[in-house]
Amino acid sequence: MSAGNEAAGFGTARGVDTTVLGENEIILNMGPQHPSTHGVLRIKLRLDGERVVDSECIIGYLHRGVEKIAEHRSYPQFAPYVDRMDYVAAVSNGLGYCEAVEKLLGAEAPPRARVVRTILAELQRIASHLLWLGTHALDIGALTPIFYSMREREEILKIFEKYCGARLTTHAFRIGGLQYETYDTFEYDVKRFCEALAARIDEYETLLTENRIWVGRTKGVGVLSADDAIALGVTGPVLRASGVQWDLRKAQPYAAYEQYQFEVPTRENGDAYDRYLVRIAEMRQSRLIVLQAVEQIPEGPIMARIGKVLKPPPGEVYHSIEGPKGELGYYIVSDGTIQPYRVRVRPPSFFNLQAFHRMARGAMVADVVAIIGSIDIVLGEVDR
Amino acid sequence: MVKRGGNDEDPPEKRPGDESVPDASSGASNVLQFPTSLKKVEPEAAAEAAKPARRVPGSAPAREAPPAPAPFDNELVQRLRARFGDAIGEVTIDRKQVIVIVDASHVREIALACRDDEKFEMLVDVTAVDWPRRERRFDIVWNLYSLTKNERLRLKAHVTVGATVPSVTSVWVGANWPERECFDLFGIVFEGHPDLRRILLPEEWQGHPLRKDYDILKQDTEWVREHLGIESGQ
Amino acid sequence: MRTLLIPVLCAVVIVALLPLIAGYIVLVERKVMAHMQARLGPMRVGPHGLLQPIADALKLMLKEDVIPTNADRLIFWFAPVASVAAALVAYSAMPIGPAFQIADLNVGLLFIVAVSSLGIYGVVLGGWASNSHYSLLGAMRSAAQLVSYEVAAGLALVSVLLLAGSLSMKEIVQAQLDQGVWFVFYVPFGFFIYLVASIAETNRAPFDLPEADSEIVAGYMTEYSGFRWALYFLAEYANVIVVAGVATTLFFGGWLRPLTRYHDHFPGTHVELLDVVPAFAMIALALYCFRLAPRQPLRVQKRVMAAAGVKCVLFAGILFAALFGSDAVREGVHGAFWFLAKVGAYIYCFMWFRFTFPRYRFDQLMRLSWQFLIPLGLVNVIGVAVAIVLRERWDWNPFFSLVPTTIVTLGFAAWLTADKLELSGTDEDIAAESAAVLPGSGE
Amino acid sequence: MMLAKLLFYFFALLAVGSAVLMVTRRNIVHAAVFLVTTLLATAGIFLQLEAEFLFVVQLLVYAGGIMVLFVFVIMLVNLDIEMRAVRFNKQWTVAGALAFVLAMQVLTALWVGRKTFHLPAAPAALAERNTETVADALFSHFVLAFEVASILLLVAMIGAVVMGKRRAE
Repeated sequence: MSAGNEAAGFGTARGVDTTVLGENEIILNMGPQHPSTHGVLRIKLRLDGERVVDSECIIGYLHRGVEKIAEHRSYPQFAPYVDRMDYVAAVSNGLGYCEAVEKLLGAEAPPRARVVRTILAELQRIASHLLWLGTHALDIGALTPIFYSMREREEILKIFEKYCGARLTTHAFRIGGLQYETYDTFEYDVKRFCEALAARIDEYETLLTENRIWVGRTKGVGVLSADDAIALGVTGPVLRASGVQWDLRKAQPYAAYEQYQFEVPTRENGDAYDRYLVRIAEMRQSRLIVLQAVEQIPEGPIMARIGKVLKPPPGEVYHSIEGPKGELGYYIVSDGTIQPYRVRVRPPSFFNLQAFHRMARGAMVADVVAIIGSIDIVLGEVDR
Repeated sequence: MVKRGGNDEDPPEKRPGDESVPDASSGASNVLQFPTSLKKVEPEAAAEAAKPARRVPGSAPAREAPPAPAPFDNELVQRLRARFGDAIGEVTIDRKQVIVIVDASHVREIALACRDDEKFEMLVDVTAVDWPRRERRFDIVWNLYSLTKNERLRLKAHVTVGATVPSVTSVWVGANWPERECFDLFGIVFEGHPDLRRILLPEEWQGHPLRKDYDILKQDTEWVREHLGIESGQ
Repeated sequence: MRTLLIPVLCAVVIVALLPLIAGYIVLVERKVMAHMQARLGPMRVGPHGLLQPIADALKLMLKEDVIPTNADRLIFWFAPVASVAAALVAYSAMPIGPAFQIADLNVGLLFIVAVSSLGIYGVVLGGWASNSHYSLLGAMRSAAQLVSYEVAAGLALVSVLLLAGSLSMKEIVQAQLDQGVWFVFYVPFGFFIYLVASIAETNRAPFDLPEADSEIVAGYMTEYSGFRWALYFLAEYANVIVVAGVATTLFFGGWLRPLTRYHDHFPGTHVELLDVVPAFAMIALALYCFRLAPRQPLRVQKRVMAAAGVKCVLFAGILFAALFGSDAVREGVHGAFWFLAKVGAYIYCFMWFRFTFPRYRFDQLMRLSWQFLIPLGLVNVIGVAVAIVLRERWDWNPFFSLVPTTIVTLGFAAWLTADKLELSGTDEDIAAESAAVLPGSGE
Repeated sequence: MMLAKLLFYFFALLAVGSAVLMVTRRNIVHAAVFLVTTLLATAGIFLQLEAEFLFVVQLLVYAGGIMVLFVFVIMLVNLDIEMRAVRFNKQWTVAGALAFVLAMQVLTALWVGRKTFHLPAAPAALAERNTETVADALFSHFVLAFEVASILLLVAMIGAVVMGKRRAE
């Protein structure tokens, strides 16, 4: 049924044909209420026995019209809304939005703010990856890692809570700088956490990395080649696991990333196992960044002088950051008023999820959950 | 490493006076080399990335108010103009971002040229902006990114209501969902799209919410009544 | 009629106690899981959650019994009952100590295997009757899994049968007493195969595919709720106890205590030294309870904890008093103790595996059985047969006659895992398989 | 002895009743369930005859093995279509006539041979270790037949594998 698309080089998702079923074929609806579709994703699977013949992701169950809301809020008013898109990485969302608006204004956050932003964004990346690790392992049937990873994530959320009072939807930054000055023991807390984290990551790896069943369940599953990944607009760890060494923190540095040394881990095979390894390695790198950053937080103001009322001059800007899940971009059009004329969010999960159809071909039902887990989607971001 | 003031740079532009500072992508000692070709880091690619920066004429310092969109020209633009002639409209630079206005009907060919000849391998996003007072009321925006050159490029086309835009799904398969989203929320029809259906809203929904004439409180009351069994979702 | 009285009593005891025992195994499992996962587990109902199973049971009984529309009502109703019935009937041939056995069939082992394999009907029919695709997938997985692993388990059992020369559970234990060694030391690979196969047969992680919650929601149990669901749960845990009992009887000497050949007595009495160990263990447990009791926050919790301690003292008393009773009493009580202790240890291993390993995929599960366990089992059986010939024809020492068998089986296992057992298909495999299932993709 | 008789009639009635239900049910899953019940009831009669090995084999092979695979296959069949399918209802008369003739034959045979119709007394020693007895018989006296049967099964198995393989390729 996908022969036409094959000619064009790819099987693009085209909706599952439910009318003509071969013998032994069944249609299975996974979701929107399913334990491991990570929210309200619905996947229509056409199965031959347990093997996936065709698949279609049906999204939109969490659509709240965030982009429409943005057109009716002033620039600072909209900032809390972005936290609710990728709600497991709210800090990164806020960072992207604030920087995009700053770029639109032609303003720039002071050095202290940029370093603190980097620290919080990297902690958020670790938290997001920890949550991913736990749920992914749970999907594959390992019951224990989630409790270990939640234990560590809790430490990060405590730091967020001490910093801004909120744990999940933090709204940690302000356009032009930071919402709050850091608290007294901020550096100490962050350092202590980072020092403990290395051993903890080793612990997860002991449980999973060389576990025969884990390797068997993830290796060769959901393979995405580098060319496919680029053509599909896939970014983030999924792209890097396919062998493309591309990370916006290096390619087009923002915040204070260019000050720090870190590596961009990549893998070759582009399967679920490589995505796992890439994310684990990324956590280690993020830890290094945080340790470097927290060592020297420059003194100085935390807010740039941007005025009380934000009225960016007319024009448009596209600014993107490397979110935990991939390229998180904001395309903001200003008409010179206090409200954005248009805010377009380029959510990484949306594009990464698009690659699901490609990864799932020929997989088994059990692989489907492994693949969804390995993409690391958040439906709040996909549906906006 | 020397600290830079700008919180980001969008090549091909570069702030004047920044020449002494090594570009993050051109291989400062502590930084991994960027950009990369696929799969392998190639030093040549990194060297190449620095090139477009030198072509750029100077612009205002960063801390002042951003410049108004200014006309822009470089080799890339010239090549595109030479090849597509009138299909390439105005080319401007706004806040260090190159925006190329293109003729909607030639988008597929231009996109193909951008992908294959200019090495913009990745389609980052497809979206639209509604300007209801304009005659050609929609701006369709394609954000491109070149992994080889570490550059961004924005194609923009103005279209009228009801006009169809060629789909670029044959150029980048990744355009599938964002084009569906544009269709869903703006009602823009992409010709040649393999499966142009609503994606975020229910299939039977009437109206396109991101159009400016669609009020924020408005909804498809018929649909709500029928499917949710309530009078109004408000 | 007299002959029937004791078996009927035993049966009533089993049927009455089993739900309670299963409930407490669930509690222990949750506690073990919690402590392996750096948390506390049930703590609210009773001290350390000791009353949790009762609360759970009450809740399940009061819950609404939902039957899906278009479900096959008759079979939907019948399936969980069949599951539980099969699990319970299997106990009738299980010797819990030398005195407590409903019927000593001379084909006892086969009977247990046969009856517990009937439990599959509950799963398959329940999954089918639910009229849900998840349930159907779960049922299909379950049927295929059980049929495959029964073969492997059967081969493991044959290796013991060759050594014991009988199918009667009692005589198998007697054989271990006569030969003076638990069969697990004679046929370690037989035990290994049975361990893996028994986990798979009881649908426990890492082989819990029929109820894999992250893939097919809850498999065959998806549409069940309330008491019917509880019946499935009961059947699962009853089956766990059955396989643990079979493993204990066949490989760990059933009710025999460790060091069966060590018979030193206390001077002047006929009480054996080692027989007092269980009583002292119980007293230690009681002391632990008493130590914890004052630290409980609530009065009722203190009391329950103290009661648990008193109960342990009581058990210790029974174990101790039994030493001075007649031989039958002594062996009955202590045999039951050792049997239950071994069963408990076996079940603990089940739990441990469950919290450590991720879940297999279906094709990997099948490959593990057909390409690894079954060939290994065949080699093992042949090896044991050779060993018996060596022993009987050439008077080899029974233990040394089995050494070559073990080595050969070990080598075979190494060879299988090195070359054959490719759990993750290679890229070509996947390409070939997707080409097979995707119409048009090969064009 | 009363109990034994009661049990026998229970099993016998169960077997016959389930067998009748099995043929009359339209829903083939129900039919399969009744077939299993029949097999189990027959197994119960075997147990009463102290043929413990036979009883267990009946459970293990027929009820636990073959019928599970049956049910497995039946589950995958689209039942709605099957249940709506037209049966061969017009054959009632032919079937009835044949059944009547058969019944008359059996009754005649019973009537004619009623004088010689005595069951031999059960051999007393058989109950002891009947598994071994069966094994001895199979592996010594009937070893050729046994091996022929196993080769037949092996061939069938290989055939099934070959046919299954072909589909995958």
